[in-house]
Amino acid sequence: MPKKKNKTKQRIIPGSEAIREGLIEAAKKDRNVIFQAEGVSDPSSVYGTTKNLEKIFNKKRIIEMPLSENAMTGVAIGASFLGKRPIISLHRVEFALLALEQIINNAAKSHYTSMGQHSVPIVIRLIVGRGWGQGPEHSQSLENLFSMIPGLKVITPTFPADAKGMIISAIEDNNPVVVIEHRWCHYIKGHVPNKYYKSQIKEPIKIKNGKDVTIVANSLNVIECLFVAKILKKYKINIDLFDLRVCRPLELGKIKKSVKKTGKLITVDLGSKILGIGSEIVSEITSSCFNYLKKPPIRIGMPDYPTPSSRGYLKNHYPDKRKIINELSKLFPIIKKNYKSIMIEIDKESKKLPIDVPDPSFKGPF
Amino acid sequence: MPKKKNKTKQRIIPGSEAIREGLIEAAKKDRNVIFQAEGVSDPSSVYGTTKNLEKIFNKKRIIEMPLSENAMTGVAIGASFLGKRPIISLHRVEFALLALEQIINNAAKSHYTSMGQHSVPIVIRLIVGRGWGQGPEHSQSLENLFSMIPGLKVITPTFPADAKGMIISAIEDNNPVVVIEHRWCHYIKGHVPNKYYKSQIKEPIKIKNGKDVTIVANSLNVIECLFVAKILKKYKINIDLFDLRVCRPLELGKIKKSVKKTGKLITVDLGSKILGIGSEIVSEITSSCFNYLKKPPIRIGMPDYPTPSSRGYLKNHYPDKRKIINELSKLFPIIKKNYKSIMIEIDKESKKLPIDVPDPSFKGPF
Amino acid sequence: MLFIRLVEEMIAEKYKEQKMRCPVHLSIGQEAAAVGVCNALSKKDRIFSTHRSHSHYLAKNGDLKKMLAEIYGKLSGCCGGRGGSMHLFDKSAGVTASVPLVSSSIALATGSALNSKINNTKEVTISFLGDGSVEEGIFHESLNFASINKLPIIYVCENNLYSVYTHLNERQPLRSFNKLGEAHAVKSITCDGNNVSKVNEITLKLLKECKKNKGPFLLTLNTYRHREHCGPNYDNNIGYRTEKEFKHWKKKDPILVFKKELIRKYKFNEKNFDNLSKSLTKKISIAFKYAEKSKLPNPSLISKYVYA
Amino acid sequence: MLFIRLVEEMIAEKYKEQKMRCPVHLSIGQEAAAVGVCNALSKKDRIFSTHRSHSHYLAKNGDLKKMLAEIYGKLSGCCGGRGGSMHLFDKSAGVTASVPLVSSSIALATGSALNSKINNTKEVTISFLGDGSVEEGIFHESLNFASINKLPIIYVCENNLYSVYTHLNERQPLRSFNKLGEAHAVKSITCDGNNVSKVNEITLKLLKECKKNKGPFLLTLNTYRHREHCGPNYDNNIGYRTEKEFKHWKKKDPILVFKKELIRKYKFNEKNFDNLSKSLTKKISIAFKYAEKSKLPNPSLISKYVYA
Ligand SMILES: Cc1ncc(C[n+]2csc(CCOP(=O)(O)OP(=O)(O)O)c2C)c(N)n1
Ligand SMILES: Cc1ncc(C[n+]2csc(CCOP(=O)(O)OP(=O)(O)O)c2C)c(N)n1
Ligand SMILES: [Mg+2]
Ligand SMILES: [Mg+2]
Repeated sequence: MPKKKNKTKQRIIPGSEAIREGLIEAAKKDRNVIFQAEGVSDPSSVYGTTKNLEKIFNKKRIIEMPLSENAMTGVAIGASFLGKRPIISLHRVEFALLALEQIINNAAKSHYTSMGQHSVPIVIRLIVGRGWGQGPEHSQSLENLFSMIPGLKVITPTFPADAKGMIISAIEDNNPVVVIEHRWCHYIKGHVPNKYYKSQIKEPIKIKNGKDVTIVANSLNVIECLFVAKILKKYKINIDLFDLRVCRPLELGKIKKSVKKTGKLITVDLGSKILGIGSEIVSEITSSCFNYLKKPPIRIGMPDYPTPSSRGYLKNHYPDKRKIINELSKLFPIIKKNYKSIMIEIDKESKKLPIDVPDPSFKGPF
Repeated sequence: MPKKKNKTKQRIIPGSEAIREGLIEAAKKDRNVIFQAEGVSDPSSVYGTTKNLEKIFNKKRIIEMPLSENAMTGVAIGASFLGKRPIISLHRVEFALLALEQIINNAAKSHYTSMGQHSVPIVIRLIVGRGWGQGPEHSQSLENLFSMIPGLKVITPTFPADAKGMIISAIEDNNPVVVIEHRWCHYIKGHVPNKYYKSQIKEPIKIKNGKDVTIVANSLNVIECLFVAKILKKYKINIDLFDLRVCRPLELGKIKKSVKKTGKLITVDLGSKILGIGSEIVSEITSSCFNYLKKPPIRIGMPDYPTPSSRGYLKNHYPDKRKIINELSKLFPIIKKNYKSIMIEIDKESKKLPIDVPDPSFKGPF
Repeated sequence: MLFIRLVEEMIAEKYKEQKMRCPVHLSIGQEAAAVGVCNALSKKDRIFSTHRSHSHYLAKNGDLKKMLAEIYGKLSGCCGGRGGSMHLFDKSAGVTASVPLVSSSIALATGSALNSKINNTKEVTISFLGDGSVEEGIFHESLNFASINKLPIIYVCENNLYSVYTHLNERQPLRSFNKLGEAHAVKSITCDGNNVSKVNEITLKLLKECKKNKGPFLLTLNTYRHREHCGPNYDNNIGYRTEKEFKHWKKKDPILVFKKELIRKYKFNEKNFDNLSKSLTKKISIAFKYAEKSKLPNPSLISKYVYA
Repeated sequence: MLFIRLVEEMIAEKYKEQKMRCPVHLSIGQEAAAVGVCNALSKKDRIFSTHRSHSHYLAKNGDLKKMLAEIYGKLSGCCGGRGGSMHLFDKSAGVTASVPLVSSSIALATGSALNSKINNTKEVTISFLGDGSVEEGIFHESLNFASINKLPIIYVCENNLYSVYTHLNERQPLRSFNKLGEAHAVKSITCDGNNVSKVNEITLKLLKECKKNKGPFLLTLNTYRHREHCGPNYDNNIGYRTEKEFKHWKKKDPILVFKKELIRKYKFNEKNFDNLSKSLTKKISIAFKYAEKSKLPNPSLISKYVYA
């Protein structure tokens, strides 16, 4: 992420536009970039992220995908063998379940099996559908599933500027990159530089400096953690907070350093706690920082059941401020002592929006 | 597993026959059991495990599957909504990658989403193709992928008698059960009772009692661990050895108890170390047994790259006796001291068979 | 048919209250398909549906209260609020399952027909699908399997020309949908999907054939959705389809067509129609009230029923 | 063609030495398909193959030494021993990829043709597949996409009547394979796959059409495999096919058919044939020696090339 240079010129745009800019910049720079999506140029254009591409680029590069996720992923891989850089955008993570044979066998392994003679520079954008009653089959994130597979890269952008840079890096990368985009992050607004730039897709970024506890979160959960950090600062608890960003390859150097300092670790997973990225982080950190750990590491993540449609069920469902505070209270007596007032503050914040919408502007229907 | 009663009458049969017996017994007991496979009654009949079923049962119950893994899984789920108990057998784990949308959405979630009004009593047998140059796309086990999904059960039988009982339990179970069968375990011989019986599919089984270190392994790795246990006994190291058997739901009560006794834990995964079942076990144990752990838990598993075809590459590839000893040597100085002689003993054992065959009788071609 | 129309129009009207908080895919304009087919069925016959499931569910006599409660996210809904509008089912009415992923229920329906075949029972399964569904490989895999095994199933494809905002011509080449069935030796028929009597007549014929072990069939019904892909509104303004096309199909509104037929054949008149509408609306309002008044599920229930 | 036959016969012979330690799927009996098609291609045209890839690879002038070394698991193999017999490829010869999962390479091939379409270059892609492959949904998904986009690709289906030990009739209904293409408005032709000249002639015609933007095509070639599904032996004894059927096809052995044609048309005689065999065998033996002498990969190389 480039440093902000000129405060007066800051353009504030939402994540979805930042991603669209990244796609456009990368496609302008490299004519091998092509786009595939269901409804790629339709009035909705994948939540606006592929809007009007056909006005900027040769139509041949904008490919309307029939409802054939499996074949279309194979098509992208085949085209990438010959130098194309296809970007597939799917409206829901779950649609990629139809394409896993292509992703796990052909995309992830061709470079390996061919001794580097093939490479598969494709980007697969998968959007997490949380909210508005999407229900059990339209709201999974499954980043842990993709992160199991050597040969893939898996990234989970959070902030707009970083998202744009990460998308550009993903497109430039010669490996298959799975991008798990949370659609609620599409609404996050921030300054986004108006040019071609890359953000590394190698490792986490520290976004708060603290000495008391290490927290590793990604995507939407980072926002929850930032809020928690703000509250806890008042109680002199300083969080060393990391935006994980890259789930595979999992580069934990910075986290290890942090845990050696804080002695305490909490992971906050977008997807399931069981066999989640947090399980891998905790295992790895336990192994390399065992003697520095003052307390057992704590994992927060999606519980061990699907996400129902009705908002009635969801009160304690997602990893959120409240859950993070609850876990932290096991580590810091001062939180226990001030639990009530902290919770009141959190309640105030939480009530600003219903649990099933990302933004006040959101009115459904999907 | 029922106790052995009558030593003189012990029938010694290989795992593949034990599984076939389990299938037959269950199908005899419940006429809703039906069989689906590619080549279900062909001369090879899924490595002999579905051999001659059509001679025992009404032909309508033996369903030849076209090469349509995705639809056929859906067909099984649909039939199970109406009371059938379909058993799908796939020759390789990887073929199920085509069916994951059906497995993850319809099989795993229908009971949940319907408030228990639907249930999906299907069994999906997936065979790990290790050996004889199968290569990167025919030898994965992927038990961690399936174990991520709430609503599924995932089992990995090791020994013949247990395998038969587990298969029967899986068929009687009202949930979708994925059975990861290692084809090398098909060659393991043992006494198998000649009747209908069930082995629980709820938790691990302790197969060696020891006080020095807890080791949790499954499937073929249990055999490797047994050998290690035998050697180390000579050095007065006694392993508390568990056959994990059930990867989901992961019931760790016994393991926790064991770690509280030994203070040391090693997991040996059939599939990848990264995001493997071992990661979940280690995270969970660290969290609940932190103060009992004398050393950081150790994970052994498949490394972070695919399995190439040529045996030339494979010398240090699989989790095996040697790797287990190496890790144990970090915990026990006496192993370091006697490292050479232990390795000689292991070398002797390892040289009995080439690395790419499960049994002396195996001559290829697949 | 009018009943379904009125239910969905009330959903559309009340959707803006933001109390139905899940996606809704209305079938307004396509009701003749659901009704023509389901009216031919007996209670024992089973149907499987998609994301656009309201009309199928209701035509097969699924419980209206449970449907609305489900859309309202209430515990009294058919899934206890867990599935929302894309998961409607009512086992006792033979609405076995609706599934949100496109084409995913086609294989389930095929499994239901396999069950009948094995049991040697005479009920028939209907697999409802859209013109987009035939692009998914599982559609072909299912037809091939049904064909070899002569399963008692009718695949009913409602061709409404669009998948979301994309016209058929951008997704599939020009050819009759019948060719899709014929690829698998599945007898295939295409007909006007807005004429409920015709649809009914053909379905009755195919059902008979199925019962004589002459299934499976592919029945394509040409039709059109009046409202947006998902949600309560009209969307002719957003540019993916023309006002002209819309008007063309609006004239062929299945309710209109059927009304005319009733008037012509049975001395039915506007007044009968109004009376019918009123009495149906009354019944429907009661169901809405039921749904609105029902309780949201308690968060503590969320962990139930993961395993059987 | 004879060259391919001799290579595979030598593989069969030497397989029992247990030095080729990976599955091998021989094309003995099916060579006319590979040769008839690939002889019509130029170097720039690309082919994609399956588990049964030897004949395609060789017919497109893939490097024999690298192929054998791969089967022997040697570092000098086309995949450095990583893929084995089901992953053969030789980029410089236009053998882009072979893939072990049934039908998985059909979509890759379609992507290759998309590439040509976007670049507006004139090369054509061939997607080799078996009669079993058409049962996988991805086959249909690929044809539909190729059809809408008029891609320069020929799907070549070698119908050898079996998938492993299961006859076509147990897996698919009776209908012409052409119907499979026609479902997607893909022009489709079926012909004798054991007559290399005919296959070649038709392929040339289709190539021309593809270059005029009139692709894609589905070309079904009826043929038969002489040996077992996987491995070096004959398997008529195990009971899934009859000796009679085998003999029927043995008479139509493509090598025999072509030899007769050569004799009839070009004064070719047995002696020419023997001389040719001998010189080819010599060349082949050298390649085998190369493969046998090549080194196994060093275990330390295993972690290379995971990421580009
Ligand atoms: C596998 C999958 N891909 C994409 C989607 C997104 N989606 C939901 S409905 C729909 C349109 C399907 O079109 P069609 O089958 O014609 O049904 P219609 O909406 O016209 O009734 C799409 C693409 C999905 N639900 N599942
Ligand atoms: C997806 C998948 N399912 C099953 C298999 C196992 N398999 C390997 S080859 C083969 C037969 C394929 O038949 P066909 O396409 O006719 O090719 P042939 O072997 O006759 O050349 C099968 C079923 C596989 N490799 N991939
Ligand atoms: Mg449609
Ligand atoms: Mg075949």
